[in-house]
Amino acid sequence: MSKKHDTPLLDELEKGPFPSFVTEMKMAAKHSDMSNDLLGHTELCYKERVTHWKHGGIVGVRGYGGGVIGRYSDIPDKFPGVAHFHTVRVNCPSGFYYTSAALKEMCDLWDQYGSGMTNVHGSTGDLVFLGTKTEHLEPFFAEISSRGWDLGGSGSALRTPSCCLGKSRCEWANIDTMAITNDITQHYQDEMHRPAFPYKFKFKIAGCPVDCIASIARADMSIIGTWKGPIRINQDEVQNYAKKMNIQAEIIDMCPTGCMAFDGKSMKIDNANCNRCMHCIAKMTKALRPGTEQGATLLLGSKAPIVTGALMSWVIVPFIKMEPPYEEFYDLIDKIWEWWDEHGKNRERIGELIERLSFPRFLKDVGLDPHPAMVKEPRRDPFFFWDESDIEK
Amino acid sequence: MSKKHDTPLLDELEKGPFPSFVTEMKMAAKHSDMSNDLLGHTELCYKERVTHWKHGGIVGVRGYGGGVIGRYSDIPDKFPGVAHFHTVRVNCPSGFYYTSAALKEMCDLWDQYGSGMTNVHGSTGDLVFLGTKTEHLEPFFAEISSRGWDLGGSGSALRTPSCCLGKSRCEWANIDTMAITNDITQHYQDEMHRPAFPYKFKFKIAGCPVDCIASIARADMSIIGTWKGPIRINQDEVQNYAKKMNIQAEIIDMCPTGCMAFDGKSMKIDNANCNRCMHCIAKMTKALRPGTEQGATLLLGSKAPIVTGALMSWVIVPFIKMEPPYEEFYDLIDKIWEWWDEHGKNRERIGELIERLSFPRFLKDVGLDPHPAMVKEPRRDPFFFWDESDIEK
Amino acid sequence: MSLPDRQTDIGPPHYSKFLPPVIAKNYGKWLYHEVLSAGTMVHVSESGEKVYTVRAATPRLLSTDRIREFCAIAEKHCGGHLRFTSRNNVEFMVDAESKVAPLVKELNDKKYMVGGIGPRISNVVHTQGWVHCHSAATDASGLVKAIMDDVHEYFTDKELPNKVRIAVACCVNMCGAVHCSDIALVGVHKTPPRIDDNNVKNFCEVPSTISSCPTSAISPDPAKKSVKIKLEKCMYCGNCYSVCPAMPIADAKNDGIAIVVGGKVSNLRSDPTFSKLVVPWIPNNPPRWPEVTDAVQKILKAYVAGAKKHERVGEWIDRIGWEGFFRETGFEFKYQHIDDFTFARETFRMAATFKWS
Amino acid sequence: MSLPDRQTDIGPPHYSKFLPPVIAKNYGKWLYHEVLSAGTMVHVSESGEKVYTVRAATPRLLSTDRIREFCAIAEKHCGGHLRFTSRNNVEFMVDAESKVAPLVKELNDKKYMVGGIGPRISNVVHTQGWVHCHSAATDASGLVKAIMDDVHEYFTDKELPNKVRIAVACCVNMCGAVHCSDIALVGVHKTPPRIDDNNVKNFCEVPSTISSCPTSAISPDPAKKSVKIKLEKCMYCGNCYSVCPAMPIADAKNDGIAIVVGGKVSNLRSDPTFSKLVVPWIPNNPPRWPEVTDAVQKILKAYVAGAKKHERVGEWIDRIGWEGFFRETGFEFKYQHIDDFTFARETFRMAATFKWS
Ligand code: SRM
Ligand code: SRM
Ligand code: SRM
Ligand code: SRM
Ligand code: SF4
Ligand code: SF4
Ligand code: SF4
Ligand code: SF4
Ligand code: SF4
Ligand code: SF4
Ligand code: SF4
Ligand code: SF4
Repeated sequence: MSKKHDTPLLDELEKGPFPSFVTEMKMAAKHSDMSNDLLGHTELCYKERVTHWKHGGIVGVRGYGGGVIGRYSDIPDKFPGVAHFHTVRVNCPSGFYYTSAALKEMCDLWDQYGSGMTNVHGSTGDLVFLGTKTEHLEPFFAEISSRGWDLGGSGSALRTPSCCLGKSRCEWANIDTMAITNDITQHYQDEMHRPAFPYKFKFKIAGCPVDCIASIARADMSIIGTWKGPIRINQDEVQNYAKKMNIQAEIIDMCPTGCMAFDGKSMKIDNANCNRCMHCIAKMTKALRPGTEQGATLLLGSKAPIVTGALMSWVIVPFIKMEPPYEEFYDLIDKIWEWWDEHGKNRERIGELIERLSFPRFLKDVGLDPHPAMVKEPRRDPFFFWDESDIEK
Repeated sequence: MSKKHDTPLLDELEKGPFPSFVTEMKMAAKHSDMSNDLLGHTELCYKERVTHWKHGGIVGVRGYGGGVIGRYSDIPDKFPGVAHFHTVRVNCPSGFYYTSAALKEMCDLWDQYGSGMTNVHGSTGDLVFLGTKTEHLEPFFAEISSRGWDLGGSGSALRTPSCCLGKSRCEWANIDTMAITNDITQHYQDEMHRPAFPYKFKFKIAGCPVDCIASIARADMSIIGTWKGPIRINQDEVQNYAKKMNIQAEIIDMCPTGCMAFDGKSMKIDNANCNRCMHCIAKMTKALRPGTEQGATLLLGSKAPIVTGALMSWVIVPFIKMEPPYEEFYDLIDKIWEWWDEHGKNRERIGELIERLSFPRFLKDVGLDPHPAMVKEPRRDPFFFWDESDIEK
Repeated sequence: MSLPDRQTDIGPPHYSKFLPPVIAKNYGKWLYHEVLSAGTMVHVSESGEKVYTVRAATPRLLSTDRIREFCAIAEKHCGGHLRFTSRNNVEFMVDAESKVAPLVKELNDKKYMVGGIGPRISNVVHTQGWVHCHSAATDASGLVKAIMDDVHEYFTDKELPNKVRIAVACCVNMCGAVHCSDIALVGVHKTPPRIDDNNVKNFCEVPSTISSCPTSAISPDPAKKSVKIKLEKCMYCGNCYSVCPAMPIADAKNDGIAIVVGGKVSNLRSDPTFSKLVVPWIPNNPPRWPEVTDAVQKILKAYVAGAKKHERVGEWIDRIGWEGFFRETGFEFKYQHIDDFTFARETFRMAATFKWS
Repeated sequence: MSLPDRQTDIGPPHYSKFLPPVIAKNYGKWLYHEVLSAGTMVHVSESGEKVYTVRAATPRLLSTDRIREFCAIAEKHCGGHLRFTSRNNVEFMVDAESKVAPLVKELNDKKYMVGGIGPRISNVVHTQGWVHCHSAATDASGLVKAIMDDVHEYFTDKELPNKVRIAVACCVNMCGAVHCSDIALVGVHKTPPRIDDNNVKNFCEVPSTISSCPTSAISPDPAKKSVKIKLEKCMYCGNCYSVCPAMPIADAKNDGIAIVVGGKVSNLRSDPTFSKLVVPWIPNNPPRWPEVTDAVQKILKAYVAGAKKHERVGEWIDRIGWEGFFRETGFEFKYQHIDDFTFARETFRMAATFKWS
């Protein structure tokens, strides 16, 4: 298609070394009227310094309660191409690996049914197809689902789980993040596609406490690989590192628990005091490796700051083996969701609910024993509850 | 008087090396019926594992709204000597220094008008005379006030200010704690004796951040001596310490800001990064001394945990010279009290009020500028208020 | 043309279909890795096999043609395999050292920015902005472009004391990872929502609108079958607007950008940390937001000058104190920096220990 | 006998009247001090003059005869001067080294416990208890006596890694410095107040009683002109009883003692810190509370075994982690340890970093 709108402000954003989203929009605009109008619409937002999108209505595909975000322009007459401009969240494959064949097929379909613009990926991890009309949703879905793809989550549902690449290319993975992510996704298809929760629920799975998927900050449940027992040390490699780095300053002095020692010859770790922060391992990867008894820590509750401040996930299960068929894990998740369903208010995340009803109560109700790993420190005030059974009559 | 009650449980508490309060009660019981009954009364509490004191009614001396805590037994028939058992809070001299002449005079009066039992001192710092009848309050007060003593605070009033011994015997005092305490006490006699605040208000004054009076934990206003500029170093004495202690391990490595260095010969301090914690000075007192530009940090708000958890005082004025006539200081206190009077609910401490109405609002209302020293860290959420004047129309 | 039979609840394709052979073979067997340059690294397996990764930046908002171009590169060099990272970079993997240089050359020739590996600035996690969201107080993609142009050397070349994670969210819903980033920008409002009484009556549920407000600023206005806002209680969070579209809060003159810094999610050395406010408001100044890029540079400069090797931004600040941070950067400390909400009590300086600035 | 003329608002006597001459002369001129023994130290002035301090324990609850005995000692050795410390010890000061030994000898002969200076346990800050307070859930003086008998060697002789401040409060009003002490005991209730409807009607103001409750457990009972308590909301704080005497909360069988540890007020090394709960409840077992003294010993033993020189209890715990503390002491970690009130959110372990126990 030929250029429809002047975009002097956006054009400024084609300058400079970093790849430009404006260039992308212009590329798409070459075959898409929608993207052509998206350019003009965005230029106007830039000019007026305000968004021109309306609150989205509910649109979607048959049988699904989510996966599509409805979006409408508030000036459809001026920009008919984006009068409707819904996004389709396609569930990514675990680990974000693709083949060109698969991607090209999706691109062709999107050029046919959508704007030709995408987000690879959305913050949650979906392969986001950005901008289509209501009437194209159903056919696009038929095309992609028949080719083995499915929608991700939106609304008050399980959202698309995502993970770091884990064992596929990382030497520190304590759990098989990609296998776990895929299993959870398949296990809970219904919870993902038919919103029935009080609010959204996200899983993110990291292979180790480096947390390359930022799970602790933005997943209602964060599954973080970890280990028990001693860090494996290759003393020869320690010697090699000693030649290129200042082990004392960069490793020993930076160990947060002060549990390491290096006498110039061999490295010692007081493993009982190591908190598995990963610093030494990350900076001396040839010399140090996680221990061999591997599993995960489960943390619950993170979310963005609306409305009383952000939460990070906190420990609810210090250690769990994460191996198929993940029975213990799924049992726990089911209990947690049941509890949340029963007590949660509309638009109340699990972390907020626990805060409201209390963490001890949550633990009792879902059957978890208290453990010092769950808290940074015990309570400081002397106000605490007792059960009937604790009282002398 | 002869023994009136058997006290088998209390007698157990006369055993062992630490001086026994039971022995004290028995000593007093020798001339006091009240103390004799106090022994029996206390024994009963021990036996039944429960207190036998009733909620105190309001008693006091003419013209004063405080200084006396009313106390009544809930079994006066059994223990008539403690049917009334009020305590008289006498304002201690700053620094808790006494002469034997003064103390003996007070003791004689107390034997005459009270139980012969005291607390030296109460937690707030009063010289507490423990246990007398309502009719003895007035004469006891006449006797002591004519000899130069006065009552301390109780109820919703200014409480007796107290301090560490400061310059009288400590090399680290940055302010004259005893002079300041005395001045505040005299300046605010009316506020101490005629309760007109929403709740209690306490001052505690420490000569340096060692805080030997625990001001930061239990004073609505904590005045803590501090300095600007470099710590004074006597390098010869550093050398002497090097002979008897491991300066690296005990000082350099324990400096919380990592701002010290010792090369075996001389000690260096990066004073811009020192937070004046006092560790190095306290452990090397011959070698290190606070800087010479001395004054105080004012902190506001500490209190016990009732009802939403304890508060420690926090910084509201990073640095103030505390020199007579303390005008700037008194001006600020007056403003703070005015604000508290205006907005505080009944039984709301100043710290709780600030928490309720917000710290920024407090600062604006009393005319203090925001300063990073007031917070450990800036807020983490993006929710903050603006004034009309900050808005573009 | 008839559509194929739709399937439901099949979930995503299994990842095993997409793994490059060298990855599939050495899955779970990696021993160590080495960073070879700003944009290349090698992972070595127990088996002795190696995988070389080449990383390039993307703007995340991609046209299908761009994806096709990535596919073409992957086909030419990597047997048709490619992946994207959790920060929206694209990665091409090859199984022999000799294949790296041609791949990098092609990427460079095509003007891709190769880099982002090691102690550097990687891509910016961000959100929809004016390109797609009704809630946006600023644009995300434009801010990202302006910032990355400005700091691109730290992506393609120069090292920093440690990784610096930058994030952008276009409103306080914070769909990016702003709340735990080294440096993050968030679009904020400064004025309360405006109530369209007629639309409230017709389109909104009054009780849920009222209960959406974290500060209880909203109360019913029964006469108008609408709601009213106690203006001095409103902290412009926009949550009511999320629930009730008849309360628009966008305000071209007063919307702007706040900067928060010092957050992280990794557990290395120090625990994961929330970002803290350092600049409460910068006006929206598209297309290149110069005041914002300046502020980001100020932070980076102070960090580079002050931090020890391996210290993240927040760890550096922790060591020098926030008063040290304000001193080093020259940002003004304002009333807005002082918490007056959920965490207020825990942020007050309950100690006599602070540094003179 | 007629009374003297009363005076009002004269305040306390000026301290200058009470200062020993060597103190008055060298006021503000002290240069340094040295600890000479567990109970003696010397301060040296710019002028070269010295003051020797001898410290002895008192039970704080003193009879007038005891004070007279202190006065006699002061007259004999110190020109009639003496002082008390902020932790209720008595101090005698002399201006020459030769005067120290006779003074110490007399104190020892009279069975006073000389000590408490330096890295040791000093006297216990405490409160009224059953001896005088209506609010007490335990006795204070008896607990202090039992504990100090048990740890007296750390007062008179043995050193610890640093000072250990012990405090006792007989109820959660915490008139002691319990909330910021190395080791502290606080009397706690475990059952809700019992309402005497008749007395509530007659003696209490219903609205202020209701508003006194931090958990909103109290509501009006209009029929009885009294109040009622939602039992599951009551956390037994007793604040309602402070406001309304008709709601007694003392309960002989269920009142007991909680132990909190790791607090401090000094700014040295680490900021002032609140004490944290380690044992939620130990039954009241007067006269010697053996379960309490055992628990205190456990804490002290673990501290002595584990702490580095100069580390306070809380600093040691900070280094080994609370999970380390529970491991080293063997105390059971219970639901009660997990905060569910004001600070709850800040205490959750928002990190994957903890130690195995
Ligand atoms: C598309 C995406 C941003 C992006 O550009 O990548 C996005 C976009 C929206 N988010 Fe989000 N969120 C996206 C990831 C996130 C994340 C990050 C994550 O999932 O890792 C968060 C923070 C973590 C969290 O869940 O708290 C996030 C926290 C929110 C919130 C705040 C929720 C809360 O409980 O605090 C809202 C508000 C709401 O739900 O009403 C929200 C709401 C929205 C809505 C639906 C706006 C609305 O109120 O209707 C946005 C639709 C924009 C649009 O035009 O498409 N979005 N949102 C991300 C989803 C793409 C994907 O599926 O891959
Ligand atoms: C590819 C990717 C995982 C994925 O599944 O996509 C990844 C891959 C690696 N990360 Fe990461 N990290 C990736 C996102 C993250 C994230 C998440 C994020 O940024 O949202 C984090 C947490 C950031 C934070 O704390 O805020 C992250 C924090 C780290 C760290 C910790 C740095 C630190 O000291 O705090 C390391 C260890 C290191 O650098 O020594 C690390 C190390 C690594 C290693 C060396 C792991 C390995 O042995 O393979 C990988 C290459 C490092 C590199 O790029 O420098 N990775 N890494 C992600 C690449 C994103 C990108 O395009 O830049
Ligand atoms: C006598 C003394 C304890 C002692 O044995 O030393 C004491 C005794 C009482 N205190 Fe206290 N407080 C005493 C110092 C403290 C301290 C410590 C301090 O001042 O340094 C605190 C903690 C700091 C603070 O102010 O928060 C303290 C916090 C309380 C509280 C809780 C106040 C709060 O806002 O959290 C109450 C409850 C109340 O006011 O209703 C209280 C109430 C009481 C009452 C009046 C009980 C009542 O509710 O009526 C006690 C009278 C006991 C009696 O029988 O004499 N007392 N009280 C202390 C005063 C002696 C003196 O004047 O020197
Ligand atoms: C006499 C007294 C002040 C007074 O006006 O009465 C005092 C006097 C001294 N204190 Fe103190 N402190 C006194 C209560 C305190 C308190 C308050 C309290 O316990 O309620 C504290 C804070 C405790 C806390 O943090 O919880 C206190 C924490 C210190 C410290 C800090 C120790 C640390 O490393 O945390 C020092 C420095 C040191 O010991 O190296 C210190 C040092 C000193 C020095 C050496 C100061 C000096 O140069 O003269 C004095 C003798 C030390 C000694 O006794 O070992 N003094 N000292 C108090 C004696 C109480 C007692 O009978 O034991
Ligand atoms: S989180 Fe751990 S396992 Fe996963 S990619 Fe990062 S370093 Fe590797
Ligand atoms: S993993 Fe962290 S805590 Fe453990 S030894 Fe290494 S640096 Fe220390
Ligand atoms: S607070 Fe400081 S000045 Fe006061 S006695 Fe303690 S160490 Fe000395
Ligand atoms: S006072 Fe504290 S912070 Fe300052 S140099 Fe000494 S030990 Fe370090
Ligand atoms: S951060 Fe706000 S404006 Fe940006 S995409 Fe998310 S909801 Fe929309
Ligand atoms: S913007 Fe936020 S604070 Fe303001 S009225 Fe709406 S919900 Fe309440
Ligand atoms: S702590 Fe409680 S019981 Fe003890 S004196 Fe204070 S108010 Fe009374
Ligand atoms: S004891 Fe405390 S929590 Fe219980 S009803 Fe009374 S005030 Fe409320």
